[in-house]
Amino acid sequence: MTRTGADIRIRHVGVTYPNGFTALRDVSLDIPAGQMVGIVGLSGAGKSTLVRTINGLVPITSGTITLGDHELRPAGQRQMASRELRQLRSSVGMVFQSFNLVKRTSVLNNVMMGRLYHNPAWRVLLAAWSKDDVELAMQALERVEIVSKAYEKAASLSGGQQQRVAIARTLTQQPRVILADEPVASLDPPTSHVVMRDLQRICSDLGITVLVNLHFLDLARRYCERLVGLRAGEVIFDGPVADASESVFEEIYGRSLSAEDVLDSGVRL
Amino acid sequence: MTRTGADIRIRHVGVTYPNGFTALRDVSLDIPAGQMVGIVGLSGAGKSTLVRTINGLVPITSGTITLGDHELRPAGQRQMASRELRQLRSSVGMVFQSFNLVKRTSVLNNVMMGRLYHNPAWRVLLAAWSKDDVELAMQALERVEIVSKAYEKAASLSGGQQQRVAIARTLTQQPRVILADEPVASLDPPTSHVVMRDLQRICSDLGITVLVNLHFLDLARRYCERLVGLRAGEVIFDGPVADASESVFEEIYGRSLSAEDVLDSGVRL
Amino acid sequence: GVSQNAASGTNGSASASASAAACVGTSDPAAAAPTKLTLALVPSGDATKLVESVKPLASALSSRLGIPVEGVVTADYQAAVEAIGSNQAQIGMLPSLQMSQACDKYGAVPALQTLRQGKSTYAAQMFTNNPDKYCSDTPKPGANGMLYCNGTESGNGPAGLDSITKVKGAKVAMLSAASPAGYIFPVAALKAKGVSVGDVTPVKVTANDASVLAVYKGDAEVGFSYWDARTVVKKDNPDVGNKVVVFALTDEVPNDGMSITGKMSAQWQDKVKNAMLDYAGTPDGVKTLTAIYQITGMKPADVEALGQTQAAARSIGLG
Amino acid sequence: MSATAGSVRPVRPANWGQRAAWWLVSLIVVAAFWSVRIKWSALLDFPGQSAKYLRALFVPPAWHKAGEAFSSMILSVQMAWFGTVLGIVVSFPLSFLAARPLAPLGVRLPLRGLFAIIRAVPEVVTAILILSVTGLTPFTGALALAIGSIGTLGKWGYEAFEAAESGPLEAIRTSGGGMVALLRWGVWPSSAPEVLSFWLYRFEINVRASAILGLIGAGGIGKMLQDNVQFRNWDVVGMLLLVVIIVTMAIDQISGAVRVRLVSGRWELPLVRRLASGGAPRRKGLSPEATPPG
Amino acid sequence: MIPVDGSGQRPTARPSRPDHRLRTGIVIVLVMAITVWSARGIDVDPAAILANWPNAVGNLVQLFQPDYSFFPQTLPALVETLQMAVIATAVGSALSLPLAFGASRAANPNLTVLRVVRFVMNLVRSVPDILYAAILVAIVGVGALAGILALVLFNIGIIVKLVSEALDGQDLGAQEAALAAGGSWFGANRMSLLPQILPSFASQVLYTFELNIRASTVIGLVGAGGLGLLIDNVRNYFLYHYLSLIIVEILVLVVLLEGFSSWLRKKLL
Ligand SMILES: Nc1ncnc2c1ncn2[C@@H]1O[C@H](COP(=O)(O)OP(=O)(O)OP(=O)(O)O)[C@@H](O)[C@H]1O
Ligand SMILES: Nc1ncnc2c1ncn2[C@@H]1O[C@H](COP(=O)(O)OP(=O)(O)OP(=O)(O)O)[C@@H](O)[C@H]1O
Ligand SMILES: [Mg+2]
Ligand SMILES: [Mg+2]
Repeated sequence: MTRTGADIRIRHVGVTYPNGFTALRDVSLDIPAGQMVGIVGLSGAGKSTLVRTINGLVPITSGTITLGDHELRPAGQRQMASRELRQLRSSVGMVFQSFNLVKRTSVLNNVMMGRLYHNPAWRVLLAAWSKDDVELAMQALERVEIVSKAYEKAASLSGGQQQRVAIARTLTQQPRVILADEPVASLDPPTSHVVMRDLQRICSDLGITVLVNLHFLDLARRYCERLVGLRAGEVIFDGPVADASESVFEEIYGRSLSAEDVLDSGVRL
Repeated sequence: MTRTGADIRIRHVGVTYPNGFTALRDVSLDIPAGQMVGIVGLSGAGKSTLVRTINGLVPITSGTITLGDHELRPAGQRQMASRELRQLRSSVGMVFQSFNLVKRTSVLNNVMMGRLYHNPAWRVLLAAWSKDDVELAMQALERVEIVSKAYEKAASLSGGQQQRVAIARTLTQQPRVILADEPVASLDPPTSHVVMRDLQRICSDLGITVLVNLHFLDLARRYCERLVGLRAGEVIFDGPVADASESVFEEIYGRSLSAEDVLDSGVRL
Repeated sequence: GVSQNAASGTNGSASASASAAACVGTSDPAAAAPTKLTLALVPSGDATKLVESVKPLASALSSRLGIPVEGVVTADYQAAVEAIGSNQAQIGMLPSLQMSQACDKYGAVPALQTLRQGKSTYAAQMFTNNPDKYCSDTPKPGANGMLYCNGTESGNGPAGLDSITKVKGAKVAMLSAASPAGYIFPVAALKAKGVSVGDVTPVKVTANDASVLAVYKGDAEVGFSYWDARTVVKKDNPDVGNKVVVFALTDEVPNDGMSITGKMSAQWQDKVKNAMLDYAGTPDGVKTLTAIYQITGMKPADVEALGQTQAAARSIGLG
Repeated sequence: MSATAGSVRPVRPANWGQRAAWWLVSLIVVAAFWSVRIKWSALLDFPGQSAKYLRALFVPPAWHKAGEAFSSMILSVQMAWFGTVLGIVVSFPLSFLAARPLAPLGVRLPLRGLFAIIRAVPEVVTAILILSVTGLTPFTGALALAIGSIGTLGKWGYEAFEAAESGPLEAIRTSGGGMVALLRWGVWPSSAPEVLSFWLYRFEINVRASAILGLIGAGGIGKMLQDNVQFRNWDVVGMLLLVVIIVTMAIDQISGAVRVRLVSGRWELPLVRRLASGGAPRRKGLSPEATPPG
Repeated sequence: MIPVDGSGQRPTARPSRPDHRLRTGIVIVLVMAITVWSARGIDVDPAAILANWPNAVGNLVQLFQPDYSFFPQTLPALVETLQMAVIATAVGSALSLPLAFGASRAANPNLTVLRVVRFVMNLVRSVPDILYAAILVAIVGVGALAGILALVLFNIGIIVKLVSEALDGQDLGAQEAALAAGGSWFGANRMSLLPQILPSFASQVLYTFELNIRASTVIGLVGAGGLGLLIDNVRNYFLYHYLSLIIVEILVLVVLLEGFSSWLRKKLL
């Protein structure tokens, strides 16, 4: 199960949604293979938009994104064929905040979603997976330590367990990059640590590039090598976690961390 | 809006669920009016069961619970009339983990639920509330500082705001006791502090007795005067927060707090 | 006098137009000999035991033709005609109008007509729960114990038609517009007297007995049906004969009869027709047919006469 | 900042749109009552008349017809079952093609139109069209029911598919899955229980609808009803009613049990269902919008 | 620490695959068997379709050519159908709402009443609409009244079933909160469940309205007035051009209602 991650090169990327809202402006990032990057920022800063551009879920409006051999270009320029897009996506795993499991089917079938790209339609239709694929899925489940639940319904798992199934699903994809969009936002703190540690280990053991959006700063500080701070669609901090001083956080969040004025809700940290 | 809380006397209470599971064993607690008590314990320790017995949502199987003039007795013994039970409940406010608001109706109507006991059926049917009741509800909303949302749909509020509406609902009840069952479990940390501070203020300003179940120890330590530790349905700690040493926590949770073995999920703190 | 003239006037024009359009049906010389036949029946009268009584008829035809014959009852006129039209049923026992329609639309041959007490026609009746208004004489019981006025107890139409102008503005129970006795002939009679359907308040019903019931219960003041549908209602409501009084009979309506699909060779059409005629001539046949439709015999269809129903329908703007 | 904003009491908003809608609806209802030509006084002797007819129907029912009634009911059930199965086989793929994210507008619209047309055509008319092809047989009835089922099942189907959770769909897209994968793993698992319960529900409807087909001679219980109602053999009608009620309720119980099993994974008969044992509240079963067929 | 795991298995052990093949096989065989049994019972004859399908073409061709000049003559019947449908829907839904609460496990704590209501509703639902119409025509006489009464019974059956199912599917948190505040079952249901099911009730009512318009074609067959009677007349004279106009009218109503219903859903949700 050794493979290497892919470099991601984001060059002057801008995203304007069809309704005219510009969610990203001139974002440039170079992420070497095997790095674990935390992306932080206020709600609405553009974190989700950024990770979703990388697997083409959100089309970019300017700049280019290169991921391994694939290049994503703005609408209007020559686009990749749908087959190539599917191939790109199959090499990029995504972990969602709300897990996005198929609740009514087994954990194993859920993990097999990671093999969809590599299977012919009839296998997909009949859920007639090959031995090799099942082995791959089992290994991924072992990695996140819930292989014993392989034949349970996904709905019967706790939140933390479901998130781990979701991670196993992306592992089964044998991805070169994992994108995680607030993977711990709906988990309690101990489970959050479990999931973050899983991601960290995967990054270091397998050399997969990991991009993770986070609301909680302490988690970002603790588990990531590098931090990217977004504000209103622009990168306002990019560097090693150690460099992220109190003043940087104030800039990202627009106020001091120890503020006692929390009664004015609306600002979520 | 000054009134006093009620004493709660719990004497040798046991609860066995119809399926034979014994959730509480011989629990005795004396809670004087106006105290804020935190109840902590592992998942399944019986925290919810304990607070639910106090307003009769879970019938007790042995012992007695006295709340002001009302006495709850085990099934088999003479029960309170349904009218008296409703009166008791109307003097006990309950704040739920998942807020339990009616999403599709206005904040004001949600808060008016606190007046159900005091209104005749026709007023309830037509939602034709008296001026006095509306005034009461508005004051409660002012207290938790979201009166400006009074006529919005509850569904349009953020989690923290919803929890504050739920608190306003119990305040409108003019309760003598507030029971809060994990009121912050689904909120993010800053909002959790807001809600806990609200409860603390209500307790000290109005002299209402507050019982609050908590998962997070830091919150219990910070906001409660007194701590009750439950384990497997039994009280294993009861005393001022200051007395709750590290070894007490180890006993409550069955292991050290700083344990790094969180990867073995299943155990939630 | 007036009513007679008007009636014969209608008849005259009816026969004129009928002869112009008299449909005799077609046959298909290329059609293969059938291996089984379906007989579709539309009940037009008291056919309580219709289902059971059809069996002997079917087996009698079967033994005469040498192939299986199956009897199917459908309460729906249109269903029966469409079945014969598409050769799904080969023989149909149909009311006069539907015999003409099946011939016009699909070339089904109108082969036989039924006889009741020797008559190949019957009258449609009008009845009321307000005899004081419609009867010029005192209602008296007929042979069956039920009340009749204006000379209607014989059952031979037309009779009492002078009184029918009084229905103007009244509520009138009538059947589906495809029913010869429950709609076409009474409405045509009214029209001949200068009363149109628009001048009354129609209360629509679906069966002859329902029409009687509507008048009996006061939902309508007047109703139309075949003579004398009150006998059906009498089972549930014994006093119907006193409360509901027949006061007028229309021109005679051609009896129902038997149509044969046009998608059959002429020999087979004849064979079927003769088998039925033959059976209707036997005592057994008479007994069975009486049980089904109170039929006492069969005769070759009078195409001209059959056309009268269609002509009457056309005279009131239908068809 | 928001501390002051939060403490300002708002004025109660007047919801004019909603009020106008209520007035309009009330007006329509009042107008309908006021304009319809009905002799409301007939309702006065409704109780007496009902008692009379109930007696005619059931005191006693025509027991000797029980066998015949039962066998024609069985025929009706067979008609309904076959019609439902055929309807499912045809409507299932069609409703995938009529669902928003799965097919282009050019396919979707004509299919939705077809479903609407089928629902607008009365069963009797459909049956008469089919009758010229298959004759006065129960098979005609089954085909008519099948076509009727395509109209409703098609519509319910695409609505259920469109309501499928979007999360798993996105997960499948991001892992490189194609169309088949989307349908099989994204749409089907989340809509399956609902769709299966629509199938059962439509079967129940078909059992009842087969009564209408009796009018045109398709056979079954409908024909027997028609014959006996026309000629006011109330005791036989009473017997038929009993048989209809017993058989439909039996089917209802079985299909109810199957439905519970599909949704919750356990077997229980709806009529003998017990309350969940006290204490903890029951939370979130079906999603609120999952149940109604549109 | 041995993790708590319901299966008792260590999470690292691979489970064996549960075998559902027998159960699936039995279900398939059963469904096939019933279908074959039905097919034999009704004399399925696919050959007839192949041989005779041209028979239907003539009529179909006519059905595709509506004669719009007939429109004025259909107006009275159309209006009567709408009147019947409006009245029956209004009366039916007014009666259904309380009955639906009575038939819901979630809303009705009284088991006896629950069973009685459910049984009666099952009874009401099992009788075919045409039979109601036939008997009611006998009881109250021919005309719109019999039709309306038949439709009302038919509507109650459907609405009570669907709405009580919707009630059973509701989140009961808010109801529990209302009970805990001292509200009666009536008050709790009115304030918590009613607002939650109103949207589904509204769309149910509109669905029933559509059904009523379609059912009037059946009701008309037994003389209860409206479009049904008109359909009977035109088809008995084989006036397929007219018949198709009536179908077009029903179609327009059905489509309008569908649009209105989805608009309303959007508004209410
Ligand atoms: N499909 C869309 N169409 C238009 N605007 C959008 C769309 N998706 C997101 N936006 C807007 O783009 C901005 C950035 O959104 P994004 O989801 O990337 O924020 P985020 O940083 O992930 O916030 P959060 O922490 O709340 O998830 C927001 O203002 C949002 O309203
Ligand atoms: N209605 C019930 N019937 C049977 N057993 C129950 C019921 N409700 C709770 N229990 C059991 O009683 C025990 C105590 O449950 P309780 O809900 O009081 O725990 P808790 O301390 O609130 O846990 P958590 O932190 O997970 O909410 C648990 O083992 C639970 O499974
Ligand atoms: Mg986001
Ligand atoms: Mg709990």
